[in-house]
Amino acid sequence: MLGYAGSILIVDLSSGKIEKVPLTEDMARKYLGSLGINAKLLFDHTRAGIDPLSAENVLIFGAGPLVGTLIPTASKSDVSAKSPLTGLLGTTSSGYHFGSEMKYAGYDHILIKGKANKPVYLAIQDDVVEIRDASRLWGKDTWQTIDLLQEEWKSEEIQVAVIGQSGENLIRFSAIQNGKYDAWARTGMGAVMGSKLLKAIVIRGKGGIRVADKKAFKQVSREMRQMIIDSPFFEAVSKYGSMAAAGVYGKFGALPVKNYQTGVIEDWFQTRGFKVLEQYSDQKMACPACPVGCAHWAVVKEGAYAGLKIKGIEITPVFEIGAKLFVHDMDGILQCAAIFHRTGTDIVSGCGTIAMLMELYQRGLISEDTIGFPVPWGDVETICKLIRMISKREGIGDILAEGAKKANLALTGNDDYAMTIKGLEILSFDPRSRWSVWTFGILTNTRGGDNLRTRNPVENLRFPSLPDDYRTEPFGFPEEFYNKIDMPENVKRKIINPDRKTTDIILMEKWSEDLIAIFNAIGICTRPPSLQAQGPTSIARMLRACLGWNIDAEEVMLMGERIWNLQRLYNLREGEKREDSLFPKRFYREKLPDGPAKGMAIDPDQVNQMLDDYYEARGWDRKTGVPKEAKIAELGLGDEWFSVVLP
Amino acid sequence: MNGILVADMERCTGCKLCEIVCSVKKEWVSDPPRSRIRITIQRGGKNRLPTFCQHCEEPLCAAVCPVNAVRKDESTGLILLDRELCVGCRACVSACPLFGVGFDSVENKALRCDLCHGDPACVKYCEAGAIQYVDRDPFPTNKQRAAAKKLYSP
Amino acid sequence: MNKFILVDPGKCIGCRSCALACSFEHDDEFNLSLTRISPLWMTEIGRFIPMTCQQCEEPLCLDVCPRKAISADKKTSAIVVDEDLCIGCRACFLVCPFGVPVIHRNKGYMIKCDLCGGSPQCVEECSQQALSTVESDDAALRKRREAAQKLQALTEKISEKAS
Amino acid sequence: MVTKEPYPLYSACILADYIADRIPRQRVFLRTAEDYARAGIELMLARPVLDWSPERHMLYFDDGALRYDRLVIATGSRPLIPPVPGIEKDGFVALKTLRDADLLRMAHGKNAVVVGTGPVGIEAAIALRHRGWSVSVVEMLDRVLPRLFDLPLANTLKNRLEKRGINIFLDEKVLEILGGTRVEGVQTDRRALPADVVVWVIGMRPELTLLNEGQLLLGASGGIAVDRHMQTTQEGVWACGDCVESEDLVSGCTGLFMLWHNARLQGRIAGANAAGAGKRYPGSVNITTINVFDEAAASVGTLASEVSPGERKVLHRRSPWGELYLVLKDTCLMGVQAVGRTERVGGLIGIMLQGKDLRKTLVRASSPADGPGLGILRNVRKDLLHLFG
Repeated sequence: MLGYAGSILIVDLSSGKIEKVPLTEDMARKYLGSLGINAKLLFDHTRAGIDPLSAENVLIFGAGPLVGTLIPTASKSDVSAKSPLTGLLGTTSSGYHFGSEMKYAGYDHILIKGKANKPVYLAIQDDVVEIRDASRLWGKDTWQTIDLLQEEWKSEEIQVAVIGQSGENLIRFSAIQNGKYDAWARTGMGAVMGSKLLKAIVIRGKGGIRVADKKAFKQVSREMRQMIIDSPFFEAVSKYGSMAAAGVYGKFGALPVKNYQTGVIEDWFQTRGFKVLEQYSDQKMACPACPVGCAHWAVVKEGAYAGLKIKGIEITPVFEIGAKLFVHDMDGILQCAAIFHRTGTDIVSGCGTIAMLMELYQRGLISEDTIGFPVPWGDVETICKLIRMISKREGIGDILAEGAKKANLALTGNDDYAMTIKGLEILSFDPRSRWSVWTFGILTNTRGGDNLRTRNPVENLRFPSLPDDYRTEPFGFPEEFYNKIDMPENVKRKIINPDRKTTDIILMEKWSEDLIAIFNAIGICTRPPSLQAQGPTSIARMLRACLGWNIDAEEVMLMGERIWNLQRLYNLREGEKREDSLFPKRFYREKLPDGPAKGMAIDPDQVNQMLDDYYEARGWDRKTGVPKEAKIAELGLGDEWFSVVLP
Repeated sequence: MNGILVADMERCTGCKLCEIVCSVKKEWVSDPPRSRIRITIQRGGKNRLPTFCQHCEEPLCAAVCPVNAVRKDESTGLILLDRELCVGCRACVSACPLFGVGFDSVENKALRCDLCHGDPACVKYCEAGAIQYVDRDPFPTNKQRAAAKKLYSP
Repeated sequence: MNKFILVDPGKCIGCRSCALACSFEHDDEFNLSLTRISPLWMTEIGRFIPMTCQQCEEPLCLDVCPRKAISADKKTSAIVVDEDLCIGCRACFLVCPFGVPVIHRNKGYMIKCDLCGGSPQCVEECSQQALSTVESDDAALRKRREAAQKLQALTEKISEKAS
Repeated sequence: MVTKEPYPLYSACILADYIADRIPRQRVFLRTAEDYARAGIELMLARPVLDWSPERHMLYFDDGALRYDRLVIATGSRPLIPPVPGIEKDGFVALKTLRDADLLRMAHGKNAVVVGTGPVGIEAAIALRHRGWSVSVVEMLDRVLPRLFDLPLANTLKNRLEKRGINIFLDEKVLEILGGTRVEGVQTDRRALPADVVVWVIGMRPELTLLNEGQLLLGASGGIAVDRHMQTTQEGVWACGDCVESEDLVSGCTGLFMLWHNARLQGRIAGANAAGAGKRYPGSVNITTINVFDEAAASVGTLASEVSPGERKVLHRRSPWGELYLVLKDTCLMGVQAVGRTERVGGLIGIMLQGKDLRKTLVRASSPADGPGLGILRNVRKDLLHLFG
């Protein structure tokens, strides 16, 4: 098959059986790529209600049809399994080279089932797939493991997916590291890998990917690149990466300071804003075929952590460690981030959990004796110690390893300070100070409190947006930009109001969820420059040139909707209820104490109303959120639907 | 398994231990002229050049062999000699541009490195680390990396 | 007066677009093992370094080729390989100080940068302008000019401080 | 595949080994009839083609005809036999085919005379000596292996042959084969030699009896002229092997280079191109190796005697492990001959192909990494520089 590598690798660790099955054109045409096919495989290869950490769970790596080609920013791969953290769909994306290497080796998807009887790692060199002993790697951190594997393979060119001590010890929010500095971090996929006693996957591909139409491909990929470069956010993002937005949220007073107790840090911009970047390095780093290069190489030159080298001064670690845990300086943030990477722990969930503990300590709800040492806000050494304890399940770490919500319940009997949605620790800014598509999206997200599956392609960060009107968000782009948005005219008119002042959050929500599902399925990055450059029309063009399919924008959006509904059906099968779509209690109960959004809290009735409308807009039952038969028929998901509705 | 030998001529000390190791492993006798790897020490001993079969893609030795005793193993890419078939005509010895083929004058057969089936003895015993067994896969070779390191390190 | 691809390692962000464009142009597929240019990440110096043929004025590879398969292209002055003559012996790889010539995995002959017959695709696909095609004379000139500019900037700084 | 031979493919290069009893008869064969069947090739043995019509795309046998769409001519060569009286006698063998080798093995007697000292002649003489014959060799020119070696190395080889009991008569011309119905002797311009068998190997000519006048363009050397793709001047007809004329990769001269490896590569290319591929024949590499009583000798390129005396320079080196003889034209390496360590010949082909000024090459050769070829030259660097003055 053009574009695709054409095969799914199925490895049964229990029996040692390794099988290469073809990826059928039917499957590709229906579920498109990584995110979609992953969800389908997960649906088909697991029973309802299994224990996520049992041998019955499957771990699926998937890379989309455009990954490995020259299409700009097409590099993302997706890992799926039933999440040990949320009990729902576990799915997490990462860029870097692993996805393309999978394709070069000849696999679109790698499905791992069963459980090995001793620590192993999976070695893939094109057609040669071996399950190798990993006893000497077990217990090592991810960086050591990668060094050892590179030495064993005598090459720095191998791509490695590896778990650290966190994954080995089944920490429910452990990550799978994608190389040293990137990760499939969310929803605890590392623990699933660890439960299978699979330490690492080493992959080396020497094959190639062919496309349908060389000339058209060249043209469309160059046009896409130009469109990305022309995006209004290109300059800022390519210069500062995601840090470009760090200062803005500081200005809105939307920072998750000390577990969302407040939204303001006085010296935020001076100590943790994007300007700080320049002190560390001028080297940008890009994922394959990306013209943006949003990551940065950082070298700590002096101080306690001198000599630390790490990729990615990114908004996530800076928000999580710098605001949520209140670490003052960038050196400390980088040090904590390095420990997260080395132990293979999700930074967001890890910080959410540690922040919960610190708040309990601050409020005297837990004593120093219970923890064994004081846990003041912002102390780097304490944080690093806690991460290490969690990753080894030592002392208090054993309780924290279950995630913020369960740990909070275990420590105080309630979950007042666990900032989670559907069990997943939420990340980044405070929804009370800025209500937008993004904020509402973390509530409707199929994987829980995470924003990366919903990004508004016309989000405008210049305006603070306060939740007095829950239905709309300011638009605020010039007319020429409005004209450029890749959206069918009739949809555009519905979503964006006639005088181009506001966008409808519910409709935009549905649109962007479907669109981002497509982005993730084909492997394109969801950072603003590519997000604003591309839409269904351009995606259809790329798919036509690459895969040779006769496909149009409408079918593309239908595929996105299908993937989203399939994920929803999976969650319903695993027992998700409408009641789970709930913000952490603090956002309803406590008003923001200061900053521009002082005095704001979320109105539960408004949110409920929004949910009703959202379900309605999606063609789901208004009250339960179960997809209606008509929608299912339209999407062709009958089999899955029956297994959920009539189990 | 899919590798080739690469010699670092600057590191070679000319000790010829590899020749001894090779002949012992392959012929059960310490007889350097019957080794599959040869160290050519040039006049004055200044330059030392380990030579061995490079396992060319379209080998001349196979082309000149009058009895088809030299063939390419398609699965590994190695150029192998069928010693049963070899009539000892030395055409391959003369034709190889890289001193890659040796000659066993005891048994009257050509000698050719088979990389010890993926575990070359000469590499293991080379004290100076002058012989390396490397992946023949092109992208991106460690040599490029080493060169880049030299070129751009401050 | 050879044309060659000038690399500015300070600008490279390691996106491998050049490598992908290269194999796409020559072999119609995206395959990193068939590329004639490889951006390598060097942790020690914190830089990406794209390694490709320097189109040497007096190439060693040309000298050692046992089949005269390597020659200078008359039109582009690139050092090119004659696929029919090459026997894939790797002698060129062994002598090249950069380890640039590699064997085509499927076709068995040596491949190296041929400047795409005059308009290198890697240069066109590089979004960071880390690659450019130059005549070797130009390169020398440009280096000199850069040095001159640096010197000028330095003197300006000093005079600012003084005043 | 149609051939007049009664056997499937066998290696003509190792007939001498077969004659000498160094290998059994079945080892001469490189293919069996089953190999062809398995590859889906219809093999028609012992079917000499009598006539060919390129216009009608037909080949004619004595008992039928065959139509083709595309044709590859690989008729090879036949021994050159001038009209010397007595060549019809029993015991006269022109060594070319397996049948000739069989005849030679079956011959009875004590004395053998080999006429011609090309590689085939020398190998035949050695093989017969191995079988216990008393062997004499007659050569018209002043040295043995005259097309491969210049006088110094030819003398070395001659001495070696004589030491092993082969009588060599140079500068002698055979006038007549003596005897009744059987061969009894050879009359040269100087003497009469007793002979129970005469092996006649003075050279080969392209086998072109199939062609009628003007059907294919022939080259100056008498071989079929082909282009780089081994295609003849006839549309849809390719030719390869000893019957075609090709270009020497080293010297650039066109001629007949009847060597096994050239023929084999030409065959592969002609076959592939007839099937639609666009492969190119790079040219012939005329490296010849010969074993003289377990000492190897090899030669490639131009002989000193072929370079005009004014431009000719020669470097002859003896060492315990053999002799090396370099032929230079001004400052360019033109030919290499070696006795003993013949790998040095292969090592130097590349440098010959470059055709560069050796002085420059030697000055540049500073790195030890520049390969075996330059390594050899560096060993004789002083002598070379002295030679250049």
